[in-house]
Amino acid sequence: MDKLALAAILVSFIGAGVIPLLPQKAAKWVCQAGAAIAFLFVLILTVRFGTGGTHATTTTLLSVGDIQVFGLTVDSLSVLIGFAVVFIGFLITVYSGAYLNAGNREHPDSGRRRYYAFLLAFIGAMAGLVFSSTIIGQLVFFEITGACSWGLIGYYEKPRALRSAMKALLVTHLASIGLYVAAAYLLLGTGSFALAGMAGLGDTAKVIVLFGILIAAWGKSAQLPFHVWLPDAMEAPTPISAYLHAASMVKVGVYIFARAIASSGEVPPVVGIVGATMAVVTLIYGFVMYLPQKDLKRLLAYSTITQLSYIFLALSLASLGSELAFKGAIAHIFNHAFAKTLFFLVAGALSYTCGTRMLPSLRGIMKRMPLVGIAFCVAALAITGVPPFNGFFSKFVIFAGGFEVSGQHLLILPLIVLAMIESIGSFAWFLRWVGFSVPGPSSTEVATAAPLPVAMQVVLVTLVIMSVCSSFIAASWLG
Amino acid sequence: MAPLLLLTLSLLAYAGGGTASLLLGRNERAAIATAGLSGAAAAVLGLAASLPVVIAGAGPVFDAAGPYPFARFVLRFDALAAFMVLVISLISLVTSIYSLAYVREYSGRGVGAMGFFMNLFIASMMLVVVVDNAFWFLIFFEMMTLASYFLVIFDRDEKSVSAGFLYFLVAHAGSVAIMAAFFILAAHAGSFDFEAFRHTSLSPGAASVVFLLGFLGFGAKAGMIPLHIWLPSAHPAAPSHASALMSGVMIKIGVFGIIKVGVDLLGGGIAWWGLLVLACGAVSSVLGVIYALAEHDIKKLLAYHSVENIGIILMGVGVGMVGVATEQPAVAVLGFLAGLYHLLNHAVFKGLLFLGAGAVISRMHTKDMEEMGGLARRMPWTAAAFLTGALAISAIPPLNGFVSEWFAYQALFSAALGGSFGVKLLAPVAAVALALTGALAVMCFVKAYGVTFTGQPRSAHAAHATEVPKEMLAGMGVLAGLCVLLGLGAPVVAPVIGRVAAAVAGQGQLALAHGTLVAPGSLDQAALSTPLVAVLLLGLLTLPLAIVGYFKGRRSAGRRTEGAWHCGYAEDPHMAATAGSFAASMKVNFRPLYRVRTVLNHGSEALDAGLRWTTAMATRVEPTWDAGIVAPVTRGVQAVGQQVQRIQQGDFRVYCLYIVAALVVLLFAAVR
Amino acid sequence: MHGIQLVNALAGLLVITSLLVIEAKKPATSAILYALQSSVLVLVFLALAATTRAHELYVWSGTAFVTKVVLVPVIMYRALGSLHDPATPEGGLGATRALLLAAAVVVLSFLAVSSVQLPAIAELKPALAISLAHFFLGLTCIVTQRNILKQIFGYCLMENGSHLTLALMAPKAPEIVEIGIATDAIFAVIIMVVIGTRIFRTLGTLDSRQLTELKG
Amino acid sequence: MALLTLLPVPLIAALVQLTACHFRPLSRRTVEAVHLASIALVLVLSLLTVRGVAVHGPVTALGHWLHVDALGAVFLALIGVVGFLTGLYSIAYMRHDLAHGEVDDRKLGVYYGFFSLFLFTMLLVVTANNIIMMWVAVEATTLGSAFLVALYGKRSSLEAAWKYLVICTVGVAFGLYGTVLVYANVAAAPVGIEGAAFWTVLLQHADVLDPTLAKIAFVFVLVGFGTKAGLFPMHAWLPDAHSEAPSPTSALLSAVLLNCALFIVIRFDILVSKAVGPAFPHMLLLGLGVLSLAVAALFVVVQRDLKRLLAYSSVENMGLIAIALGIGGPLGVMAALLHTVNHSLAKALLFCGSGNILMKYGTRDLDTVKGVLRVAPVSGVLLMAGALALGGMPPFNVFVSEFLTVTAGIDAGYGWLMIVCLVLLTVVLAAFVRMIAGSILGASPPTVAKGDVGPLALAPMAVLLVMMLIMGVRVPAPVAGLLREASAIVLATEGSDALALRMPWQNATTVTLAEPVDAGRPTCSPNALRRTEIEDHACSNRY
Repeated sequence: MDKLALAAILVSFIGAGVIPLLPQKAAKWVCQAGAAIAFLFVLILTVRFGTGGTHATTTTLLSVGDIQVFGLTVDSLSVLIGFAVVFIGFLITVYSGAYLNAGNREHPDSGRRRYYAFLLAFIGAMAGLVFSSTIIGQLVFFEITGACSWGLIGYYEKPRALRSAMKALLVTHLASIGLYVAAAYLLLGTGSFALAGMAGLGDTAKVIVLFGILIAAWGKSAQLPFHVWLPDAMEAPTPISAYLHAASMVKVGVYIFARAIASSGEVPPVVGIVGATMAVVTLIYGFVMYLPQKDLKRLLAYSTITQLSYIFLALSLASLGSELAFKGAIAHIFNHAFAKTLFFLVAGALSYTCGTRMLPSLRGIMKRMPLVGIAFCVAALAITGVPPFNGFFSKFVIFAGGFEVSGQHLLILPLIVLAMIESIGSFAWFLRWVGFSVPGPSSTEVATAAPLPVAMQVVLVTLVIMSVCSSFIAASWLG
Repeated sequence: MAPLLLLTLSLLAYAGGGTASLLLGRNERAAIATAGLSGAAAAVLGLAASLPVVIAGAGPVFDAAGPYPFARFVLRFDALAAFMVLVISLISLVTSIYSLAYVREYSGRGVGAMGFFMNLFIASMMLVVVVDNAFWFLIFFEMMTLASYFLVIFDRDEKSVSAGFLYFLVAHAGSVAIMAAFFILAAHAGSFDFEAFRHTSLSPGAASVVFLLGFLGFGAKAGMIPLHIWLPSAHPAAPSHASALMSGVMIKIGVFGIIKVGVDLLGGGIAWWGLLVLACGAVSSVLGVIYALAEHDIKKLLAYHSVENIGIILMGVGVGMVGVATEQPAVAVLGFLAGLYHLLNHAVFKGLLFLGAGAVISRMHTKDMEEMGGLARRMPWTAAAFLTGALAISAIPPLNGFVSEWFAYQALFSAALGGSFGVKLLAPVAAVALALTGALAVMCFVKAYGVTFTGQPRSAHAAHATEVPKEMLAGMGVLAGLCVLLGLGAPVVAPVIGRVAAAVAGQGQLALAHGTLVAPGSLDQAALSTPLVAVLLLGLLTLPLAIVGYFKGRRSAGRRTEGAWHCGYAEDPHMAATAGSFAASMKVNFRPLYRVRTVLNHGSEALDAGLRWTTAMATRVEPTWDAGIVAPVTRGVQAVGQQVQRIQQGDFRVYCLYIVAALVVLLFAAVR
Repeated sequence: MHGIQLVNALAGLLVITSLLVIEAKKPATSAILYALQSSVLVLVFLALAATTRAHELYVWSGTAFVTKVVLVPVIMYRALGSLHDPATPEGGLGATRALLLAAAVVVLSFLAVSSVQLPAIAELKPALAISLAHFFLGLTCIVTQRNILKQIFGYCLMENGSHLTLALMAPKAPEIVEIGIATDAIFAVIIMVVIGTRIFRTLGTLDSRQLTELKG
Repeated sequence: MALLTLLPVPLIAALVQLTACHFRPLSRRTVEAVHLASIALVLVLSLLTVRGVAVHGPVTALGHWLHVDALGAVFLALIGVVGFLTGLYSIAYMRHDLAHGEVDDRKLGVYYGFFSLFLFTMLLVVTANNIIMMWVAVEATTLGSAFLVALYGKRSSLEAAWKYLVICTVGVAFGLYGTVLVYANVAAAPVGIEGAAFWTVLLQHADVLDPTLAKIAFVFVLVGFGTKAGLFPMHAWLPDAHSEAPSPTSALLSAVLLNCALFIVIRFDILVSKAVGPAFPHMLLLGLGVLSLAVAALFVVVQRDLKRLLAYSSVENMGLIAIALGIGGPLGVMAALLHTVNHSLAKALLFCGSGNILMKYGTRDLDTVKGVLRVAPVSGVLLMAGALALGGMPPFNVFVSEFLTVTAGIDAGYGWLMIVCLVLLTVVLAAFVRMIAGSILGASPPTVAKGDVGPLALAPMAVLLVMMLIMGVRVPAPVAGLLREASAIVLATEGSDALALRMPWQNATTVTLAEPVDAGRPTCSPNALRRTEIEDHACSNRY
């Protein structure tokens, strides 16, 4: 099964390498084909893993001496997230094909090779990170995703976009120092880069490694104080924002932290306490930042920040001993990926058709574009955690885990309560915008909207369905 | 057939009908018919499922695995659940029939979706009451809110959207509070099954926290003062049959939840919980009716009456809880009886009133009573039905409202006889509040009925109104009939509900009926025979008529029909008391209470101001990261770099000196 | 006079001649003075060879004579003939200050050398100190003089200093090493002269302060 | 004997071309043919020599005068490969210059002549066994390359050449003092040692060195050859010379010349470590390294001249190598050597890229150069990849050695220092990213004609990029083996106690399992135990 994972990774990278050598017209198709093949591999892997008794396997691909340098882990965690990442990646390539054309009202464009090459490479890097069994593998792909993100944020080459791209790269790179340190400590402590070895570390080393990973994770997942890059990263083309800055790259942080927590056995409580506190601080900060946002994408960026905080909170709780919270965290990674991608793609559809993504000028979407209107509602409700949409299920489990842990750690209870209050607040805020934008008579921008390409419609519908179903998939998967 | 099977079929019918309606969206007639008929059929199935259980007082339990290990899908069809299903099905049956005609009003605005949301709404309400796992409970609770939210904003105008926002927000906040309560329970019980909750004993402190959270959450749903703010705007915004369901049934889920948490899950526990419920009930009832009096919008008026009636129900429930906590079985059962009976009654007559209001509005195209008048002549059946509802809600014997309020009085009095000082103090006060409420309710409905249906038409619409279609009349007729039946049939109905109440209180059955008499436990205290009252009242009505007939003189025949200024007796629209003039004196007398409402509104203004301030702060804070950290760091690095560049100032002779300097420093390091 | 004392005395003479080279007003004079100094160096070599019986040093003194006494001064003299830039200030320190500086450098060098514990050169320490001082005087010349031609002399002086050190400390080093160093030196001088000439032709100046265009 | 034929080839080529052009310039084709033959032969012969070293152990020739062990072989291979590729690139570059009248036929001959001479002097540096000859060779590299720097004869290039000459001769003169001190010290030993100037001999008698003198000698050597290696604060010549030289020469200067100087520092580090213990030389290396890294990072980030930026980046990378050496230990040495190789490849690529930019835009001012990707797509992609690689982005090679350095540093207890270094590297990355964003991306100026430079210029760059990728993904076994041998040489003298070389995670049992110290190859062969240890480290570069 590891062959399938490896194939998915390689297909993407090879495709990305080939794209610059081809004429510009071919780039789109190669990219979509590459993503489709990668998705096919991952799909087969998922099905086979799901039906094959779900044995976790780790294969070492590269080792020197007795040090494992790079390998693939196929377990329920990596397969689930890998599936989401590659699936959404494929959807994004389809969506991008329609989005990047001259008919786009906000950014008329021809879809240059650079875009598709970076996007495909990113899919590969993401899959590589998810399946990686070693911390060095994670570090490498961590950096590659950062580089791809840099290339894609600056895609439009406006000075502002380039500055934002650079900011994103540097801030995450700065945070990745933590991962460097963690990797070094892991190697020195266990003689291997294998994450599986973390459980064998001494307490001090474990705390150092975990904090290193946590800092890197904060950077990549845009948590305070490294969050500055994410709202600015919205200069990227919208499919990119959807994929990199909502569904996958920002999940790198939480994913590596989740892996670390899962591999390190007993975790000293200080990690969990610090993680949970920072998560809630970010949560509240992110919420307060909703308030002044008028740009839909910026609003979504802050929403991503807070949702990632939930995952950090959950993982911190997991490190304090709640298995429930761990499952909740993983499910939330999975669910939020679909819901937030949907929301971003709705934003993309709006800017494509209406030429703007400023909320005050988007009114009466339902009347002109029922599909987009429905998707808007579904996405908002899914993100804010209203059943039967997916966000609720994972949030519920996270909170349940919090109450479970609060017995041993008194500090956790107020944190969970704050998180719950934030959840109401963010619900209110999104509901407000839903009420403002979706029903009622159309504004001029919406009334004169261009038709939405079929490919984009298909992707939206798929994501709407996933926004309802994904929690059940995650739930049945994680057991 | 087994109740659970019927229940499942009923749910399937709702789901299937709703989905079909949604899919039929373009074909509106078919969609309306599908939604309405399937809803009616499902409601009948629901009735069939619940009636036996209600009568038997106990029902089956169903258990299946859920997607998460902790989320077992447990259905518990006990007496209380069945009673709630009964109430839901009853109103749903009526509204479904009513909708067949009424929804045509909305054609061209997505009636398919309306049918879908209606059916979804009803189905999720049913699931909320029968499900026995906290996780699923919350899901269905939220889905119920979600579906009704879309009904509230169905008009898609600014007013309904903001009403829907407020509604959903409060409900969601409530559900989060409930969630927290369940989490605390689950943390102790180790499971999310209600069954496990029931067998967990919490410390009094924790139990109180759980109860308060639940009380807040469900109280918000119930529309209890001070958590009622959403209700007067949300109910009127929805289509009338949806309002009937929301007001008639959905807010009762809140009451149901309070009973569930306070009595079922926590086992009654502590006396002050009951007193709290009682006090909130009293306040809600009085304030609700007072605010209702001041309303000119017919649906808003009805909405405030819902607040009032929830108050009355809560008084009963409060007494019941006090009874359970203080181990006074009779008081407990009586209290719950009063609460549940009123719950059923309120569902019936409030449903009726909203449907009636809907009928009027569908002809008037306004909700403002000031523009109505004289409709009784043009819409006689509607008027009759509305009148029945008005009489019932005003607790005029022998209709159902009177019976349940009578039980409420009895419950309060019997509670006042025993129990602690607090109970002794509060119960009579509550009784007084109930009395005041009753009086004001009468006044309010005199106004509502009088202004709407009697006198002269005050607008062109009113002058040209016609009767509504048969389906709507049928719906109203059923409910009007039920008002009478539940009143007259009290000797039959009360023992049935008594059994439910006993099951809730966990006590034995109370003997409630003696022939045509209804008695609160013992005949010594008080007894009521609604059939007798009816006969007496009929007699009372016939007597004056006979007298009038007998003394009918010429004077009345020779009345001049000239205008008043021409010394005639002809009516003029300006002569009739308007809605405003009716309430004017009340507004003066109860000024302080109205001011409470203004203060509450100010509260929301304060919230707005807070939001504005926070937004302003956020606007200021957001760029400070860039301006305060990122920019200084980058600029700092640049500046340091530029300073460092001075090292490379161009003169190689100086460079040579650098080398010498390095050599000297390192040599010192070497020989040190 | 004992061989070693002779060596030490001659070494002292080197300092004086090097000061003359630095402070000479005309570059051409410097070239002649440099030839003078180099011949003193050759004498030191010979004395040293005699004292330590290192036959390699005879070869050294031969090559030194050819390169330092003959070739370099000739090259310099010829080059200086074609290069004259009246605009370039003489710079320098002035005789008094140069003397003081030289004295300071010598003292410091003595201090530095005094800590060296090598039995082979125990008696040659004054010479060693002077060779070091000589090297630094060359450096001083480079640093203080503004005329780039004077800087070539500075380099040559440094070269002489390090050469002396080599002779003092490694008299038995293979001849080929010495030849390599000498070749390097002569080529360095040639290249410097060539580039200096081209600078003069291109920039029209010999002022090292004009050579500060590249910075940052 | 490849080694014996290796040295004369470039020397002869140089002499032929220089002599020829002194009298009558040869035709372009002839000089190019001679040049091509020379660099190709150098490549083949150097690789053959390296292979010989790898297979049969150290090679010694001309009596004891030439000696190549694994350490030297690493640098020899670098000279061969980078010399060949930049030589190849030179052809395209000089043709362009010729066509645009920047140079004439005579200058072309001079260029190729000095190119070969420069190669010869560098080959001499890494093959010389006599330490004074080594010094001579280093001095000769300066003399050989000064004319290359001054080639264009412009005001700025002459100025740069002059500075290069003066500063390097002054600096390297200090190196001579260090060399002589070491030599005299050993030569004066009472036991009487034959051929004390020979490296191989010195190494065996390091214990006779007087500790204080050895320290002083090392300071002189470090300052002297550090000047040539471009360590701060002796780096001042570097940006001027690198930026003014023709681009292929810049590549050669930066990618090879600095390494040659560093090679000598490493040699003396081995020697002095053996004599007085590694603490002192390592402290100096670490200090200078951090200083270089810090100052260069700041220089890089404010630099608006492409080639100066790259030059400062060389200072930074030399600093990094010095840090890794200063950290020491198997990991540190491995990291240092690997970084030497990686930096050479990356810097050669980038300097060639800067040549492409010069060909297209005629300027290296980053404020003027815009939209390379649109003007010259292939060059743009290559430059972008190279710059990202140099910034430490995986999957390219520089990341590997940087990571290894950090790991080594943390292992040695320099955790905070490593974090500072990583932050400084982030600053460098920022500079590169800004360079890409500002100059490679964006709209191109209308004045610049579209169309890439010829394939002859692009091919060497592509080869370099592929090599970087390979080195980044998986260091090929021969290279890894060579590096392992080389680091064994460095480590062999670091401490007498073999156990001290144990990795932290190796428990005592592995040590007892290891074979006893063998004496097969006295000077450079590591014992079996060490070999396994190094193998364990080498892993990390082949993730």
